[in-house]
Amino acid sequence: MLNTLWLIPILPFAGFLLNGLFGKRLGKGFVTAVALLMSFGAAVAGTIAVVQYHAAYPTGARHVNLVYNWIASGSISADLAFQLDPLSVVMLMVVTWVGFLIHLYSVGYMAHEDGYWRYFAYLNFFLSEMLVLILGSSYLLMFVGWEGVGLCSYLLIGFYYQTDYAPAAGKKAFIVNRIGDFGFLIAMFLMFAYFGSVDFAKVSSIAAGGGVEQWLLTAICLLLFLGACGKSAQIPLYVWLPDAMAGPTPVSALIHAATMVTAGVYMVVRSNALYRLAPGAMMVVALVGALTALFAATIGIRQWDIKKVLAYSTVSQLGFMFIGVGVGAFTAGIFHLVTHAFFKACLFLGSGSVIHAMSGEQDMRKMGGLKSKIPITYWTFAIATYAIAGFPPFAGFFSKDEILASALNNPYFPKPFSWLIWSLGTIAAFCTAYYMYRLVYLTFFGKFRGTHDQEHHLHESPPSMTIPLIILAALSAVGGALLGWPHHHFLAHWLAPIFPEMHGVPEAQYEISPNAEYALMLVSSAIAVIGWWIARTRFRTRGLEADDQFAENMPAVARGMENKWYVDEAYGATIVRPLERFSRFLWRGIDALIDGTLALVGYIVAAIGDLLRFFQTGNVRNYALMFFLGVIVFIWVLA
Amino acid sequence: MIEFSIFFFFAAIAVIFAATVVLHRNPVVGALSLVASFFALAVMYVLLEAPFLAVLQVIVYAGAIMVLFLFVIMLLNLQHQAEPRTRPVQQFLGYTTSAAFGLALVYYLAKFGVTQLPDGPFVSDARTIGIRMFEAYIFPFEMVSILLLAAIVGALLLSGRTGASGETTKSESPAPPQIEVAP
Amino acid sequence: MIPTHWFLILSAILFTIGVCGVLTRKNGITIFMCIELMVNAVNLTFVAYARQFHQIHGLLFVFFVMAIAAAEAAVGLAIFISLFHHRHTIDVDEANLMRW
Amino acid sequence: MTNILSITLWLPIAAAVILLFFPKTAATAIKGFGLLASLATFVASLGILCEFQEGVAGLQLTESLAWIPQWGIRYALGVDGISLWLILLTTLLTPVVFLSSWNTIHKHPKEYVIAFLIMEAAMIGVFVASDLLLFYVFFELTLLPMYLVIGVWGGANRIYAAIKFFLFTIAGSLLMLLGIIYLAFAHFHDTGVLTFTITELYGTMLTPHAQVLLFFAFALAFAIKVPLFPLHTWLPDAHVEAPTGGSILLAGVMLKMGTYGFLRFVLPFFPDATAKYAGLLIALAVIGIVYGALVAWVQPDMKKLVAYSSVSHLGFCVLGIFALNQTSIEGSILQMVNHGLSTGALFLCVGVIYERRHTRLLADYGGLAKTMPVFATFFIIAMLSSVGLPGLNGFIGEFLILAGSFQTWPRWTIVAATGVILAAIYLLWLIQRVFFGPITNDENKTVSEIAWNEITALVPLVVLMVWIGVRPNIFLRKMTPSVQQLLQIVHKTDTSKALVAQTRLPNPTPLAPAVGGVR
Amino acid sequence: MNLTPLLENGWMNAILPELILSIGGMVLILFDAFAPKLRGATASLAVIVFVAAGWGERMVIGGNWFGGTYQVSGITILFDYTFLLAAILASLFARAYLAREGFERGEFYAMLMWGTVGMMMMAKGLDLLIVILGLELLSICIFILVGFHRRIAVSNEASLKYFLMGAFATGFILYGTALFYGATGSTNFAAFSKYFATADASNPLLTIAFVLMMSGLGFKLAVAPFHGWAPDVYQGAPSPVAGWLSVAPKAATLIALIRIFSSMTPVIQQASWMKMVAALSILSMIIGNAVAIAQRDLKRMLAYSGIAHVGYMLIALLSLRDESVAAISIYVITYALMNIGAFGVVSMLAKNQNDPQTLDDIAGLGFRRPFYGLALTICMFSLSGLPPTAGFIAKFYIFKTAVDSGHMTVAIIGILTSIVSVYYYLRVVYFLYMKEGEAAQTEGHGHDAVHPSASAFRAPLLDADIFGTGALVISLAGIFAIGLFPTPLFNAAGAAARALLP
Repeated sequence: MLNTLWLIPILPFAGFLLNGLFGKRLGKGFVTAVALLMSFGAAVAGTIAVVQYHAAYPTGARHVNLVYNWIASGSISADLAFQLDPLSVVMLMVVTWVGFLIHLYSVGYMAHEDGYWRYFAYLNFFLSEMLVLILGSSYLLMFVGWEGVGLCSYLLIGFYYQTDYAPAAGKKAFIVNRIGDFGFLIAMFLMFAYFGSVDFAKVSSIAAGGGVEQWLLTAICLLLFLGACGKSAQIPLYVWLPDAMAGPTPVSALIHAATMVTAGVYMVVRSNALYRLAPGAMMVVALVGALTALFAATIGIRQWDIKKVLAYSTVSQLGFMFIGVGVGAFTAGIFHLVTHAFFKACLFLGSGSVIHAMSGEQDMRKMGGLKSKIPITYWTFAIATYAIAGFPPFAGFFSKDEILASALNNPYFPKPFSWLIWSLGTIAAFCTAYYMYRLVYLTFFGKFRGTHDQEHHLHESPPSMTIPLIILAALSAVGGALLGWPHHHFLAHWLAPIFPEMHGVPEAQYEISPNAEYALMLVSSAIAVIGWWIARTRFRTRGLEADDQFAENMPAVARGMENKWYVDEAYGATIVRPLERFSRFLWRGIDALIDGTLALVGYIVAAIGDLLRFFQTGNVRNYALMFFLGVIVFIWVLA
Repeated sequence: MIEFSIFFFFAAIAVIFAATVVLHRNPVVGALSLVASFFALAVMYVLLEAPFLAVLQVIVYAGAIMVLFLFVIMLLNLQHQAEPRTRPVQQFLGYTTSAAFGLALVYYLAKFGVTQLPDGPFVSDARTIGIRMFEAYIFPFEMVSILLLAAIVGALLLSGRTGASGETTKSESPAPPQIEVAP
Repeated sequence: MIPTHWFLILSAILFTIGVCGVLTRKNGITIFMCIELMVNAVNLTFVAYARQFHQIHGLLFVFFVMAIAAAEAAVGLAIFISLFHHRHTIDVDEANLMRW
Repeated sequence: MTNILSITLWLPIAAAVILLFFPKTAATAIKGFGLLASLATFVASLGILCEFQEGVAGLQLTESLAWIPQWGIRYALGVDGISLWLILLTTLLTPVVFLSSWNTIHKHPKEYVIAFLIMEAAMIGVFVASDLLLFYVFFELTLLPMYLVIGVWGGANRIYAAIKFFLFTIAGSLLMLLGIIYLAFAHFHDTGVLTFTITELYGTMLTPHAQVLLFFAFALAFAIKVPLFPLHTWLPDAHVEAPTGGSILLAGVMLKMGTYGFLRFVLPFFPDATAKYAGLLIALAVIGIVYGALVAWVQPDMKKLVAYSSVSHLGFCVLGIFALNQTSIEGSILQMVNHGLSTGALFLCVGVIYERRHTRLLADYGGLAKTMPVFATFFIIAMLSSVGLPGLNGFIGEFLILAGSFQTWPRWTIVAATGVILAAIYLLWLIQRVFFGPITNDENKTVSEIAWNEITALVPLVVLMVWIGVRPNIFLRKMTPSVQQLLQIVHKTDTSKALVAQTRLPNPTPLAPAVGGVR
Repeated sequence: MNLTPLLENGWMNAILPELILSIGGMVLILFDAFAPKLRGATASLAVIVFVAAGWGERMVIGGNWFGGTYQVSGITILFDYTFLLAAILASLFARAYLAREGFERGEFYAMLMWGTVGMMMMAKGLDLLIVILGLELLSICIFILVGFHRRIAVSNEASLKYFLMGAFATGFILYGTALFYGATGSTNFAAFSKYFATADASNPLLTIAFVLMMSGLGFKLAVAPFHGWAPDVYQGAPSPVAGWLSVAPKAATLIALIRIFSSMTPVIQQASWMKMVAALSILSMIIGNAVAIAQRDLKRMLAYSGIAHVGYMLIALLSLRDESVAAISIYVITYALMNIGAFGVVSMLAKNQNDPQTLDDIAGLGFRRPFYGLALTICMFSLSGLPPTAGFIAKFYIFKTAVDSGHMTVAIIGILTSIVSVYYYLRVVYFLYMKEGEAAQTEGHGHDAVHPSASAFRAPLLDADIFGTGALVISLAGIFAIGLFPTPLFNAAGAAARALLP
């Protein structure tokens, strides 16, 4: 398996081709079989590969499987090669297995949709591209996957293409991602220009070797981070993710929560050698992460669309991950990535189950009291909520706590800055607990607020949907403790080989004094509990009234939160529309000016012709005079 | 001295009658003035020791060509047609430019024209001319015959009435549609 | 002996008068007469130079010019007659069917 | 077969001559014959590919006959890595054109087919000519059929477009003609040999002044053809008014005659002037990239949108050429092919729906993915290729161009890279407007799905898009030696060597010259 | 009295073509007078005579004749062929025209023949006397040919204009000749050469003489500003005549000019008389091309384009080298093929002479009359100098000569005006193929596909007179032959030119 790593992405790709070309004709059974088989195959193949890898490289060295030399031109050379190293392994496991679960879930969820074959084709395609992203051995190949998942995201968001909003949301996602990709591209150009390669190992060994200019490292890191901002929905490019909820819910779970959006975090961790050498860039990463975490959380507080709440929570949690990688706690970042994949996938799938039960209704104001109607959904959802809110000993507690602890104790930044990051993160964590419980209480408690029809149709989801929920809930519950018990940190141990030793740079897995750590754990738990308590008091019984009250008390804030702080509008007013006006000006103005100038030349020539034409009076005496004048002038000039 | 007086007298005649051609509005008067002017030129040829040419001038020009002119004028009954004065710009430019041209020409001719005359007589009688003509100039001379033939044929052709010989009656109805635009 | 350039000047004057007539008259036949005047002026020049050089060539040239003038006169007058048939005038200003 | 180039070149013309004797009314026979002839030409051009020797820098498969010996003009043909793929692109796109217009040309089919065959021959001629004057003859010869194609089979405003197209191009090329003559005579006075053979003219010593003038004479002609920014206004009109086939060949091949001209003539003939004015050309190219993209974005007419996108994409090609390094030039050549494929396919697709709905306004469409799913798939693939999605051809070209030019002109390259973003904006907008959303116009509900001939035309393009995207080395490998040789010629002079050696990046680190170019 | 005419041995061989043509003209007139029933055959007869003259060219003996006043050499033979080609094309086109107008008369062809004789004299004369005689013979014939269509006013008016201007210009030429005679004591080119080898370049009288002569010849060339007559005359003249008139006399005048110029070196350069030529060239190119844009009458347009073309030819004349002579001869031959061809199509498409041949009249003709449309298109492309037609080769040669001899400014102006010219030539093509004509609309054009029989019965090549079609085929074949394989012609012209210039 190790020398046929390319099989892992190829399997789902084959599924894509099969379903895409023949799925429509061969029917649902075929589509389901192919899709599940291929995703499961990828997961199994991946697992085998991981096992073999661990056996072959107990020290966690990098394994590369060269397929062929992809591009070679002048000083540019890039291989099509897949690699396995501890980081890839983590990602591979998360992506393939969570991916498979969501495929499974989709079988039930999408059963009655029109473009069933199309959906699974796209989903397989996504899986394959995501695997390219995480298995690629160079930035270029990562970029291939990076853009590929962007395309799948575009296609899947726009799955309901006959609506107005879905394709628009897909387009927005693609374009915003492209802005990030622009940064990624330039970063690669810099690497090619100065390092001569974009291979991960080469780049990181060159950087680790020292002597690389600071500005160059900072530039590369910031540009890569721009890419990460796009893909992982960080300020200022986060705007696409909430809109992306227009796609089917499993897609939101897989792409926009568990896997694709975390690619940015993966990339930063992948580039840890560069980042650790560029503390300025790390500062930016941490700050952007912290701000995003808080900013998105505040918006999440006052959304009614169940998926929108989860979307903002995703943005917020991604912010946490960036705090983690930004403060140099790369392990913590990955840790949170993994736990987040578990609980956020569970939450999204749970919300999908709710929506399924509600016959497609997504507005929480129409829900309420679902706890008894769909118990499995409720319980899995509740566990995942504990996890995201950071209740010990659920998964999110460990990862989030580790991030916040590292933020406060990191060896890179001055203390005030660390405090700032920490406090922003802590407030965001509080908000998280608050809005998540608001969601739970509005959805599952109180009275049912929907129509009679909806109430009549309420039902628990089929097993193909609940089984993934249960598995994910279980992982959300225990995943954190298994992977990252403080000071017995499995993940940290596993990932250690990917952080090269560098002279004069702090350790990637720096120690935090146990005292400080336990104190902070306490603070985190308290924050989660307080968040839960406030939400409970407000929403458990009063439901929507609490929201109304909030709007009465603080109308401006409420309206701001409701309208996502008017960021989309601001972008529209400051960037999109001026640019459009400018383009129109170019078209109607500059183009017309060029054409006009040339037309003017033409007209002048024609006018000269027309003017000279009137010397041709038809009168022979005039011709004679013209003749004679010519003679005179020539005599005058020449003689 | 006598030569000079003759020259000036006839030069004056030539110029005055030439001017009359230009200035007088009756074509008949113009034609007759031109004849007079040509006579004066014939005298000049005599002064220039070319008597044969002088005779030719009188016979061909004054005698034949100008008679032809007069004939046409009479034929077309133009002798009463006085032309109206119009097109002032054309007239003005015509006078001024030709005046400038004439002045320049006279100036340069006076300044750069030859002054030294060779000695000895200039043999230019009919015999000499004839011999030269039929010896060295035989080819152009023959070609002049073609020229004149062409002129005669052309004159016949152009002045003939429409529908005269050579033109079929078909021509009265315009444009037989032999070549037409295909549908 | 009269100096040659006197004749030349006379011929220049006559030529100029001819040109002037061509430019200022409207009667086609008069214009043509002016052209004849120009040609005669040229003849005078030729003859003057012929005497200057004691060369018979100039005189023969004049002979040919006369032939040319005769031929032109024949054709030209035919054209005028034809013109008159078409328009009942020989005012050249009227002949402006084609212009611009 | 040593005269495979001649065979490829004259096959279409022979077919056109034979076609003259077909009765006007036998439309199917005429089209079928045209298609067969173009396919035969394609097969012949595959012969070129087979005969082509990899790793040889200079012209191959050369043929040389005296044509006008008095002037040293030869019927000299040859192919190298720079022209090879462009020839194949030409021969590939012509059958595509015939296929795509199988059912759409009702007016004068005979003349249509003849015009396209002659155009094909002329375009092949442009790429295979290794005599400057022969090149010029073919360069001009392409204009006549294209003029007729636009003018006769074009849209409503076709006359304006056709004449504009013709005048723009001829204005440039006539000045170039003067330049060609001047160059030949400069060489003549230098060496005493009057020749127009390109390889012999390389290295002609020119005074700096003359070199600059000639540079601009040539560059103007090619810049109009490409078209480069301020001279681009003929392109949208010509594309919009041309029939589908005309647009495909115009965008697919004809524009490349400009970029090809830069590579083949401007760079090696005038290395000093190139070095001196590369910045200007790069600036124009980059402005064109951004400008074309922005203007494309606000077009209400989809053909115009694609046309302006060509301005943007060709800007990349010119950028790559004048960045003057191996990577960027190889990328540029590849991008010429890519653009031919992707924009050709886009125009074909636009033509497909235009034939069904007779409107090109975006506002008249919407929701077509419902009625024409297969077609939508093709369109989206073509769009993605054009956007530069990795895995498809467009990415390779753009990436190589940008990566290469970044080494010499980093600032401009960064600006140019925004074109990648903008491409996504306007092309996705196009897709969304045409295919997605609810069907608002009732006519769109009954549109028939794409027909067999159109699918047949599109499939090879799509296959190639993927192929180039996945295995670009197959294509790059063949051009490498030729580009290396070209760069040697260009860098021979001191000034340009200095320019390229010192990259424009501030403070190159000790690692800067690290070249990972291991093949 | 013992006359010994200056007739060298074999003189008849030297002027065999002239003799054939002169006598042929007379025979035709007699034929016309005595066998009026057989008028339909005059055209064929005329073509036979022209071909015979061409055959006669093969037997001419080179050298200087008639006491060094008449030169027969390669270049004169080349030009003779050009004149004959022009005349043959004109005759072929004229047949249908004359038949249509009811004017089938031998005189027409006789005039063509004598005019050709006149041109041959201009080309061969080594004495201004011969040149002027030839010029006059040509002029007389043109007066008659232009006015040949007596019935209609425009033809007569054209004749009048050409006559008055021609006679006026003759006056200037003669005066210039007289002044040169006064300076050199001769009108012979050999004497000129001797004189100008040592002449004082600053003598203003010489300059005046040059200006006068150049303007007179400029009239014949129809260069601006001596071009006034050209559009009117071309428009009014019968179309075949106009085509011939636009080419042959210009060719003859150019060869005469080359002789005159070469006899005047080096003064002609020292005295910067070439500036006048350059000015004429530039003015012609600008005025010709600019005004042609404003024309809608095809013949007028071609007239203005002709003015411009002479401008191009004069570019080559700026440098007196064998290259330039060869360039001019190539251009002239090419121009004969394409311009007479274009006029021929115009003539064949006309319903009758009174119809103005405007662009609208040919709208949509390209598809209705495919062969004529194609022919006119090719002529237009050739006129605009696009490869692979002869026009390109010719123009290329001109510009090559200009660049080679350093006349870059004029060359650039030439190129720029060429761009302008492309516009109006293309407009013809546009009307031919891209515009639906009125006739077509009323006749329901576009039903070709619906009623295939209508067009299927009509073989495109045979729907008109065989003569005109044959002439067009000759034109097109020539255009492509020169455009694709100019080498033989270059060889001939080059050799001829080297022989002409010392």
